[in-house]
Amino acid sequence: MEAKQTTDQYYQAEEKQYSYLNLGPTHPATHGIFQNVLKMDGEIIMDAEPTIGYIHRAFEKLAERRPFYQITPITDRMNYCSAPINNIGWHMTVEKLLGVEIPKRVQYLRVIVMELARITDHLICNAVIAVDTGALTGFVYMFQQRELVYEIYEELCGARLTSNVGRIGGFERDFTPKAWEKIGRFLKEFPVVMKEFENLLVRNRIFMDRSIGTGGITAERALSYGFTGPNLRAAGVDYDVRVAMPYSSYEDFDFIIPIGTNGDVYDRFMVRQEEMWQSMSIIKQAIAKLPEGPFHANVPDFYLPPKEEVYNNMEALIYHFKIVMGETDVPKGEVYHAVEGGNGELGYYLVSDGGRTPYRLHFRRPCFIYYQAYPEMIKGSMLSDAILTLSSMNVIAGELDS
Amino acid sequence: MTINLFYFLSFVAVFSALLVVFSKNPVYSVLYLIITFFAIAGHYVLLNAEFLAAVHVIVYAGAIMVLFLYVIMMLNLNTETEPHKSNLLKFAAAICAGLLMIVLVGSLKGSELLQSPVMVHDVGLVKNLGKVLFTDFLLPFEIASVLLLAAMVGAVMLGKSEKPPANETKTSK
Amino acid sequence: MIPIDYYLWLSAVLFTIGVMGVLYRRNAIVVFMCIELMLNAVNLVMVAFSNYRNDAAGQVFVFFIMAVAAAEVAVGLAILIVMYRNTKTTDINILNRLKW
Amino acid sequence: MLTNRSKVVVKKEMNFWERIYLPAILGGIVITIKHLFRRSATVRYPEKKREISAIWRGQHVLKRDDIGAERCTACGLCAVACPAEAITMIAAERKKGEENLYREEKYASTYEINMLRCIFCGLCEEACPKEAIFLTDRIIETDYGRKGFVFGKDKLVEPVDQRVDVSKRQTPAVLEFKQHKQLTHNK
Amino acid sequence: MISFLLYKGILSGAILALTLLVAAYSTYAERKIAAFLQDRIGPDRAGPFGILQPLADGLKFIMKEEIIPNVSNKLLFVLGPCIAMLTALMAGVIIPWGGTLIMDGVEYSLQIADLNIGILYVFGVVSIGVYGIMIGGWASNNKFSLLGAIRASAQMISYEIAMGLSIIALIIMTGTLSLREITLLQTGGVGGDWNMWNVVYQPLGFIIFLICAFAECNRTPFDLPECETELVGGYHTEYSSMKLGFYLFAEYINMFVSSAVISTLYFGGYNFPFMNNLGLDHNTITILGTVAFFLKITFFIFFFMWIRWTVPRFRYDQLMNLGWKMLIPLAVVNIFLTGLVLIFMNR
Repeated sequence: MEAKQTTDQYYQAEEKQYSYLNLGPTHPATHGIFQNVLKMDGEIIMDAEPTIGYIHRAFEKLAERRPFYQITPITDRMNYCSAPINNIGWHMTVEKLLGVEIPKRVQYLRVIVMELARITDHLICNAVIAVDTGALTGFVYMFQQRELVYEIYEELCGARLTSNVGRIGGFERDFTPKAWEKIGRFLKEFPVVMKEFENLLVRNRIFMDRSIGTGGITAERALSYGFTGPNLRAAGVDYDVRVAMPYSSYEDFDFIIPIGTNGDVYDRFMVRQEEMWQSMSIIKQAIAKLPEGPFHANVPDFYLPPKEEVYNNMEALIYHFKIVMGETDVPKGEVYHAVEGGNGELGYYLVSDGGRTPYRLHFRRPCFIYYQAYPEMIKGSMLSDAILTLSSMNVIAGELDS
Repeated sequence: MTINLFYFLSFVAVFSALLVVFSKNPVYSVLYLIITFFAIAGHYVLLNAEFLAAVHVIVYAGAIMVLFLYVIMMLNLNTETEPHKSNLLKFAAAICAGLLMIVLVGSLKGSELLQSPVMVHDVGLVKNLGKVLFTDFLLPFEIASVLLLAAMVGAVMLGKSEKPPANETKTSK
Repeated sequence: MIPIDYYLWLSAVLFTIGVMGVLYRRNAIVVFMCIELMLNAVNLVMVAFSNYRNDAAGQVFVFFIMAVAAAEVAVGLAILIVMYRNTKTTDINILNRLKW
Repeated sequence: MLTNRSKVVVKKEMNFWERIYLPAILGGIVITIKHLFRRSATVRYPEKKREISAIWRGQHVLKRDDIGAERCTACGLCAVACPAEAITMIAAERKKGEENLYREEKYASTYEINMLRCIFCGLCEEACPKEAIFLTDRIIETDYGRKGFVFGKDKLVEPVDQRVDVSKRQTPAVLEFKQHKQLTHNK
Repeated sequence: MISFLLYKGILSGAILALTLLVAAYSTYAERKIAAFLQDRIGPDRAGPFGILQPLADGLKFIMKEEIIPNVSNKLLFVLGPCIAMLTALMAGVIIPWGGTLIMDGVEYSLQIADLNIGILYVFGVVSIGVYGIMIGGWASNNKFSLLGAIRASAQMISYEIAMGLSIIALIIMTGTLSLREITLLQTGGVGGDWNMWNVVYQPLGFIIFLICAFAECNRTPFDLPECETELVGGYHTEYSSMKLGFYLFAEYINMFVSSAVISTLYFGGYNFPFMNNLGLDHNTITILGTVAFFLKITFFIFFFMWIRWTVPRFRYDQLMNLGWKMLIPLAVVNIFLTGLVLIFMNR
């Protein structure tokens, strides 16, 4: 009798030994809305159960109801830290479907915008790693620079975060002198701040102790999860879409692929840090090599005719109406186009049945893939590590749901 | 003045000691015990043992009771975890304690005749205490340090689990 | 000056309360605390006598008792944690079988 | 190794000075103290406003032409182009005697933009063939209720005496084109 | 007797008021310094340069809704911040805020109580301070709070030891526990009789003490009990209104008191260089000394904030490693070195 009671007690207590901690949906360290149910033994995490769906907005279904040009603002909202890459990636996908030839100048301008976006993305990620280790000041220094990039976006398209920059076939307008000036200013000021930020953290033992060996993942596991981008490179695999499958003339530029050794937080931090330097060098190369030419390709079926023509010319007005109504013909078929997004391979799988909207559109969102590996990466580590791992993977809530 | 202080401190000590025993929640027990310790530290001050009073507060209230509280929090004990005890046992406990009390009363009867032979009370000062400690009691002092070391090692050994390193128990002092 | 017998009575009462706690409670941690209470009652007498005779030996003894108490608590609580890990309880009645 | 362009950028060993914490911390506090004497980047908002770009996509405006007639002809292209489906309009026919109010024979009797739905993508501006709707560098005012965010014509159409200058966001070609007063569009 | 009580009462009241004032303005200073270090402006709306910000904050704390969670242990929930505040205020009693003032031939000391156990009293108070955090964190019945409380207790116990050991070397050197005597031994400093400040003789002890002071005050890099990115708010996650205010206040008072203790022990307290060579009268020197003392305290408070806005924080196990495997052995080595040097000096 007593023995039975004791065993019962034992099993009850076995359950009781672990406590469950709800990390999220709103927690200062989740940087977005997603939840983790952590099974904890004291401070040690025994298991984790990630939950997504808190900001489910049915992107893919929404996109299947919209003409191609209207899908661009939707892509903004995936990885909102580097929205221009999403936009331009989508444009390139449609151009691939249509088989449009893009002028060199447009390609170079796109490279500039995309690299700026990559810088902001990595900058946010690394600054947030700093915050999660407790050093707020570096974060503020870096965010001033992000402001400069956003001012460049503002000069290009009129918006800052959800940029909706560019159109199918090129840009909606040419870069203004003011935009060039702002880019120049950014390229001049940013390295100084980057150096400061690196001096604050990179060789600081407190930071190194916190990040080295935390949230590591081997190259094999990372590959089998489908990691791409900085997180895979941190694990030591030099896979970069810009080099592996060059798009938008990335083959013209000379840059290295930084890699880490065992994919821990420090590796990811350093890889992102180095990629920012590389991005800056790419931007400089692109500016130096920038050819003359138009700022958009010749795609009369998709690129709106100039306004003065529309106001005055019947032909142009008809085209205008046709494009806005989304009634231009597209070829049937399916394309997959991938760009190196801020966070990894951002893929667009587009199936077209020739109608005004995509028949099926799937976004390959890297964060969605990273987040699957999260429980494995934090098992057995401490709560502080878990938070650092999360921010170093740069899981953007907008990319989790589609 | 002093005698009133004595009565007050004694009342606090006894009252909270009773509450240590009778409160259901172990956390309350710990807190009442801390109050008891403060009262006893007050008594030490009354007895011209300031140094001991300070050490008492630091060691007992500052370290040992924090350790207790730490363990209770870590194990997450509360009122419900207190196992039920039959009334018979409680009754027996009260009887035993009462008997002990009677024995003590018997043995202490007549102690009021004791009077202090000296009027100077300066042994409580750090200097005097240190002299005695490091001359007459040097060997016990060293042995005590070895004991503490052994206790520390033992506690760390016990606290280390075979499972992935969980909560390390740190010794105080 | 407070007469020495007052302290004797006080510590007798505290000691008895400690003993009663040890007998009364089944939670090992509370039992531990009651033992601390008894030790303190003894300490009080020692300090009282030390002051009464103006002899430092009593206070030195209190030191040693404190050291021993600290060691005891450290080891005792470590044992308690190990015991809790295995039996998931701090009930001393589970402990009396000396195995788990 | 997939490419020959990769480079390991991580150095995880610490030397003695990095190991004892203090030099790095001292370096850090030197960096932060330098910022104590630097100009602050804050813009004191209500008194001072940040200069925002000429092509900023903010609150919409429905333009009038030179004589003050509304340019919108309720063709509905903006509503079609809107990815957020924020624009609602009801068309009406121009009566006699309203020529100085409405430029074309058809006009929007109701024109509403739900600013809570609007994502300020600027597609309506691009879609407009009549130079009628523009986004401006004004910022939407805050409000307590949802109703206040459905902007009707009272808030969207520019007042006759307070024209909103949108020439900054039009291309030079359009501005040049607008000089030709003989063209129907510019009459 | 009455005048003695009056003098002590006035002194206690003045020091209490001063402590609260300094703590209130520390919150302002923290925000301002953080802002300046980060190229921002900081609070500047309440009064000129935001000088009335502490008042506004206090008013806001009082006006806020008082929330006591239903599932919490209500008594302890309220008790926690009270203990934190109380223990924070208690340590000020022992600190010599200045020399003596002579008025009408009577000498008034600017210290509330000169206990012969001096520094031990400070330790006693500090060791009780952990209860405020532990009780508050436990009573909230929130897992984040509990984690914060557990972290706090382990951290504070561990660093108390290193702190005590670092002080022992100082006590071996000075041969007294009384803070006033320790201060008097440093009289003169540079110039005059060249009694250097203790920091010159005890640099290692000073660094250890400083690090432990950071840990005891729960300041970055040791702010694990309340680190907002991990534990939301740590032990004060569930607190609101003035109870939260008490916790925050207690932290700043602790910072003030530990700055005062550091200045007293290692930086000569109210002594300043050339103080006896200027030919000033006794009272002027005392007042100047108090000013110098407060300047030192201000510097250390600034230093606390400066560090906070620069470095990242430790992880729990690294913090324990630092405390137990680095600071305590270092402190013991320091004691040995001090002892050896003293033996050789006496020979």
